[in-house]
Amino acid sequence: TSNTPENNAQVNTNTDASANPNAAPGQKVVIGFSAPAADHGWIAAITNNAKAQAAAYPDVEFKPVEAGADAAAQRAAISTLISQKPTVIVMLPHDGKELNSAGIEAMAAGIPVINLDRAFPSMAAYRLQIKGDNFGMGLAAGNYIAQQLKAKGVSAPIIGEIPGIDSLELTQERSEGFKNALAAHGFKVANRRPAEFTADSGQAAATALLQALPKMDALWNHDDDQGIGVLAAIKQANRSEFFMVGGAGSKQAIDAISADNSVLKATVTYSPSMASSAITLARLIGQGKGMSDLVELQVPKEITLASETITKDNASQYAKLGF
Amino acid sequence: MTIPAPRESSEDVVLRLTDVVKTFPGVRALDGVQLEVRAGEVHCLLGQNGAGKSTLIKTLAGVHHADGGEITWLGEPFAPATPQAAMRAGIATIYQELDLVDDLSIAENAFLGHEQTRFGFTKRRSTASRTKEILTRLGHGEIPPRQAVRSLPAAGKQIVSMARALSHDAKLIVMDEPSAVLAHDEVENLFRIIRELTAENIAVIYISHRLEEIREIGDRVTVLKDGRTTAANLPARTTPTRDLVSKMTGRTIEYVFPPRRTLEEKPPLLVVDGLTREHEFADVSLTVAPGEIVGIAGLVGSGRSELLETIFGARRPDSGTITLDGKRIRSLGTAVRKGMGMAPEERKSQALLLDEPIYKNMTLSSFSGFARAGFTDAAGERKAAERTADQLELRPRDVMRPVRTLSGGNQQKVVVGRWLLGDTRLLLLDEPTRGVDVGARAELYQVIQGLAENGVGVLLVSSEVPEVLGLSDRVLVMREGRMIREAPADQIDEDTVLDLVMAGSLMEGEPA
Amino acid sequence: MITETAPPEVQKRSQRRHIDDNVIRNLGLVGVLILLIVVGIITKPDLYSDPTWVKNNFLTILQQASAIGVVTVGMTFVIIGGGIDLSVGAIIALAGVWATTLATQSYGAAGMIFTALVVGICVGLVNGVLISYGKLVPFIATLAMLVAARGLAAQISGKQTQVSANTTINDIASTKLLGIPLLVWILALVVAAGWVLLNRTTFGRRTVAVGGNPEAARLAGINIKRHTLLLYALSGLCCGIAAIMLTSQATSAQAAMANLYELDAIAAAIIGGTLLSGGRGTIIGALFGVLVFSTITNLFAINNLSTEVQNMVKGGIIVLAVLIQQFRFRSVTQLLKR
Amino acid sequence: MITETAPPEVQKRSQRRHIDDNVIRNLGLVGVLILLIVVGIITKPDLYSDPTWVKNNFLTILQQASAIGVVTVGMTFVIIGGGIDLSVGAIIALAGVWATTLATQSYGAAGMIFTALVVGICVGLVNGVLISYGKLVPFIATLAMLVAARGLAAQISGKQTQVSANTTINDIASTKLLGIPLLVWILALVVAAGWVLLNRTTFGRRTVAVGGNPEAARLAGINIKRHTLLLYALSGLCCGIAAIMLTSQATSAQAAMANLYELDAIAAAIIGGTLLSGGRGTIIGALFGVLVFSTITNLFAINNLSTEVQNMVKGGIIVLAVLIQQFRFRSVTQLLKR
Ligand SMILES: Nc1ncnc2c1ncn2[C@@H]1O[C@H](COP(=O)(O)OP(=O)(O)OP(=O)(O)O)[C@@H](O)[C@H]1O
Ligand SMILES: Nc1ncnc2c1ncn2[C@@H]1O[C@H](COP(=O)(O)OP(=O)(O)OP(=O)(O)O)[C@@H](O)[C@H]1O
Ligand SMILES: O[C@@H]1[C@@H](O)[C@H](O)OC[C@H]1O
Ligand SMILES: [Mg+2]
Ligand SMILES: [Mg+2]
Repeated sequence: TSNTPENNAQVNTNTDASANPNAAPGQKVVIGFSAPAADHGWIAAITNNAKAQAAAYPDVEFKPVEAGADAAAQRAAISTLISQKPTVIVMLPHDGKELNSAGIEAMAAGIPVINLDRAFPSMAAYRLQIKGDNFGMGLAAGNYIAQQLKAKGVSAPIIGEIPGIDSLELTQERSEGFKNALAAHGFKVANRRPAEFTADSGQAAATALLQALPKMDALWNHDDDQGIGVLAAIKQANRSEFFMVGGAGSKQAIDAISADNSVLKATVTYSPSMASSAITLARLIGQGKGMSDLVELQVPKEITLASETITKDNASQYAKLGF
Repeated sequence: MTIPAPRESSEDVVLRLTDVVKTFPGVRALDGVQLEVRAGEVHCLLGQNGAGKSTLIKTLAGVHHADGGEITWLGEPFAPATPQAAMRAGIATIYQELDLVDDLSIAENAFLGHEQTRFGFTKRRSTASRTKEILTRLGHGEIPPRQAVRSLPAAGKQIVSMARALSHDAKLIVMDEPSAVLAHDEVENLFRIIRELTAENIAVIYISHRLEEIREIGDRVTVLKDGRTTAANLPARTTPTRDLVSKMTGRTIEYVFPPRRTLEEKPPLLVVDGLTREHEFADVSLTVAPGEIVGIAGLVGSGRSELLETIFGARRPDSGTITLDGKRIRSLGTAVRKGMGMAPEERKSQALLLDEPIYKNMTLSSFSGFARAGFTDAAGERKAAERTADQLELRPRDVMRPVRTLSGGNQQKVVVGRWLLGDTRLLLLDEPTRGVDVGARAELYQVIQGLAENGVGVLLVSSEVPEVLGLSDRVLVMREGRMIREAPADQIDEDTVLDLVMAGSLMEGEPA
Repeated sequence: MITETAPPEVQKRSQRRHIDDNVIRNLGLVGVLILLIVVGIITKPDLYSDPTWVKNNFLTILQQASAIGVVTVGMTFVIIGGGIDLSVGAIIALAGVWATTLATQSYGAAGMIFTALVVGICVGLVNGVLISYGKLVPFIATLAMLVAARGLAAQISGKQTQVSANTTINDIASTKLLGIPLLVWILALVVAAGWVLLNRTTFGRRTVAVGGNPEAARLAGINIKRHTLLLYALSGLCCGIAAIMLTSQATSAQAAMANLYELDAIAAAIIGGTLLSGGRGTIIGALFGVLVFSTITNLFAINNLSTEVQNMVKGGIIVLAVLIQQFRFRSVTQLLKR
Repeated sequence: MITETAPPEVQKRSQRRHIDDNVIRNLGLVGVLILLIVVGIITKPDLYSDPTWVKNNFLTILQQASAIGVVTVGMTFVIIGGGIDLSVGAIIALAGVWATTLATQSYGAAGMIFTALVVGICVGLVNGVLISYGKLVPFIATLAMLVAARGLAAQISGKQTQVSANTTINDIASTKLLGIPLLVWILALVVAAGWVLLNRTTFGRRTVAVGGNPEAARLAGINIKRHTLLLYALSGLCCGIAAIMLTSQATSAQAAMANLYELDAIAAAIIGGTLLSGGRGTIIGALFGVLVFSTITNLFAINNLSTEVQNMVKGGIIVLAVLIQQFRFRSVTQLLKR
């Protein structure tokens, strides 16, 4: 999110072989990597994390291919990648369903696929799926908001929601989770203005939302990057009667939460650190190793990160994880 | 070819062109032009369509740059780099294609490019009042300078073009076919202005295809043919027409109408009854028989074009009926299907696909007829077009050429030719010879008459009264949207028509 | 010298008519705006019963229209001049990103504003050179620029959202003058300047000439190439201004900002009566076009319409707006002709 | 009946000349294509030394061009006919989504194809009616449709990516005929049909006439309203075909699919020599335009350029391509005229 260069805390630097036998250099692994072109901070962080994690292993050769602007372009890029026969492929697809066939194609060519974040519907399309929990993220945000409101004794709260790009399935899942959590407490969303994961669109959506809800009790904004604009809009409208929950867990958001000087009181994580984990696990899969803390000899098939709720109380713990 | 040397090498020669050459890719538009213009004279340029007249004046105006030869202006070598340079040197030009901006006001058009400004802001009031002065001088003080040019009819636009030329402090004013869109009285007005200008010792280069005009206003004539001067400084009033025409065309064409035929009585082909369109024309009734040429005379703005377009189905009448061969015409589609054709007034904007080849333009209304199951028959179309091109003596005869490369007269032939291809039974012609040179004009007359001989009915609109009288079997006179007179062509003369058209109010009681 | 002969009447009716074309068109748009507000009142009477809210809402609509409004003014000039500028959104992104690099921010607000404006003008000049001297079709030249400028913006920003740490810049969006947001003042200023430039200066009159009849403009001695160049530079300048406005609103800039502004600006200009083929258009109309769009967004927001319904309805409203406008246009013109 | 007149020398020469304008334009594009491939060979000699890879790569380029190529054929007709269609991407999305609802899928492949085509044609007809009978500017009418159709597509799909369970449909993308992908055959077929339609049928002639000079076309008895309607329906049909092709490639459809296809298709058509103002254009040129874009993408992919660099370079290549084309165009024409 920020334009401050700094050390990347999202990378696993625990590569000391004495403490961690898996860290010992093994056979060489070529990791092909494909993710959509970054148009906002989270995706940019994904690519950066993957690259940095790969660089931390001397036995890993990182082969990123640009996935272009849409699913079709990414399919073409994957075809090119397959023909170059990497040991494993880590892929964050434009759309899991649209690239399912590309996953199958790679697996059929004998290349294990690590499906990152946006899920392939077919189990045959991946060796490992590691993703965030979109539904759970909405759930976490909803639960936090409900608890706070209950604690304040608000009975019929007015709740706003600013999702990201509305045509994406992940947005639908988040909103679904949010709705479910609120419904459990008898609450509902009063107004929902989608933005586009960018700060300027966040500002525009928030301005419209604030205008539509002259009084509000709580607001969930799905993405901390667009949240920069959302917070700006709130400030410009001079509003402070509500509290806000963010999404993803950017550095900027975590700092603001711990500083506690704005309406932003919490954020629910959806961390791009999953890209680092994907690289680490891809290496293990490539070398045929398992996760050393587990009994299983191989890496499991599915990992879903839990969406954690960062508040003022635990912000210090997460500070280094903000992207 | 011998060119008569200038009779006197007086100092009052303001402009002299020697061996000027200008080539466009593939065309040598000017191929050794000699021209000498004196202060205070009206020097006429004569030449067939495509002879290079417009190219010549554009070279003078700094629009084109000569590839060879020499131009002296006021005794100095002259090679204007831009139109602005030419204007600053004192040469103002009224171009053939109207060069106005529809959405600017009359005053803004008059001063476009040399706006009166203060710190980049236009001085609107003084621009308007100066324009008003010029318009008044042009005899049109009633035109409001702040009105948009868009709302003016063609004649009004021509006046604005003149106003623009006069807005410069010019020593030479070049006029490229200024009279083409003007009606008779407007031309008289134009001549009055020209005489005032020359009285102030301003030189005028005047281009027109109408020989009578050159006789009336011109002092000397220079003739161009194929980009070359074939005769220079002929006396405008006394040089016999035969000589002028042969210098222009290399042939001797009699500038006369084909002999009148005798018509047999036939039931009418077209019957128009009580046709009315608000603000355009009212209660017009007329008939055209097969093989008959009916001419409509009238002033510019009298609503003739609108009448033709309405008969053709291109405009919806408020009331009245149009019947062709007993069948009601209610739409343009039926009109065309039933054998009606129209050559509209504005060739370029209303009739031609300039970048398409001649043959496709000729078959624009009949290509479906050539087609089989929706597939066009290019070879068939080309053959037919070639036949028509022969019939019309189209030059060049090559039907693959884009129409854009043809001269005005030949473009007009293409438009007329279009309706020779289908089985057209009624042809509506709106100003068919506007901008067409003497030679081509005579050919067009032949074609029109030939059509009539083959049984085609022709309804002709022309602002040139002699043309209406010479070509038609029957003449209708229209004024302010009403038919005020109908007579067989041999029972009405030019003066009567002009009286009717202009001093029409005196004739109000006259039977229609 | 001046002889007054009875002139033939070449000129007849209605000199009012031309001016009215535009006025009536704009009236049509005002009608559409009123209609949208009426729908708002009917659907949300509770909100509209609070005068403070109504005032705020009005200012919000204007404020949200401000950046795109500025861009539309530039776009209107380009279109009247016979061109089109597909790169406006990309120029904003590039100018915004450039103005918010750490290096630029170190020069303070003035440095940031200066950078945004210069970047805007320079990109506009490149467009102009490609089009007037390189003879590229405007659509293609500015499309290429769209792609390239967003690419460069991504490169410069490292695909990160660049936060503005400059409070002067960030405060622009929240400052009010005489109760009216500064951003709205900027829009008003740009619109006024645009109006004067178009209607009261040689530059504006020549723009109409260049777009309406380039051949005539050339024959009148206007340097069409240079003028075209200036038009794109003007559009670039407007983008630079808009970049600052947006950066201030979002307190940040990034390569994907002002996404699809080109379509919005072109649509607003056309709805406002600008001819896509050039030679005709009005600044006031363009402003109304922008306001129609921003009022639609506002109406959707207060009614909490879902994106998909929003889009369907929006398509319908656009069609309706143009039809209403046409309808009024024709009938009133007819009336005047009587 | 048929008289064979010996054509004069002049005729032959000028006959060639007229046709050559287009041929030379296309030659220019072929030159650009070759240049792109040469750059590919220079930058990736290892890949290009493998004949199988080269063949496959060639087919991949064609395959990637297939859907957008089909859309561009329709777009070319619309533009030649004096219009523009901004809604193509949205129509594809709507047709694709509609064809992949569970209900439609239950009718099998034929039902899905039928649905996509009918949806495409119908939306095209609505565009056409708005433009020819509603007298809306094409830009605005199809922009409104863009917004509305994507909205409807989102509504129908519930914003979910709809997976196609139909193997017949899904197999289209992987089937080869005579070693050439079926999708490429479809493109070839559409291009051939488009060429014949434009150059050999009365429909094509009317299209050129309506776009080149609508008034002349009308006065020649052509029903321009009906023809305009048909042009948009044709574009809609092409979108329907493309929807099936894309659905098969992605084995799914969703409301955001074919994003910004309108810009790509318009750009390809213009680069291929179609005049944005109507009346002139070629199908083969449009195809080359599409191929240039898809070859650029391929070149970037094999060189693994980062997106931001890609975009910057792409902007440059587009400009260069048009310049090369113009340059060749002029100089060769000059040569031929000698
Ligand atoms: N810009 C141009 N490019 C190519 N050829 C041109 C151009 N302008 C004129 N020509 C050609 O030059 C020749 C002379 O044309 P010009 O317009 O000077 O004729 P003109 O004597 O004015 O004819 P008209 O009486 O029909 O106006 C014609 O063959 C014409 O086609
Ligand atoms: N000053 C004017 N302002 C607006 N419209 C005008 C003006 N003068 C004339 N008109 C319109 O022009 C039309 C007639 O013009 P037009 O010159 O086409 O008539 P015409 O008889 O066909 O003459 P021509 O045969 O020379 O074309 C009328 O409909 C009239 O409304
Ligand atoms: O692009 C998305 C990102 O912005 C969001 O915050 O998390 C999920 C990602 O896929
Ligand atoms: Mg001429
Ligand atoms: Mg007329």
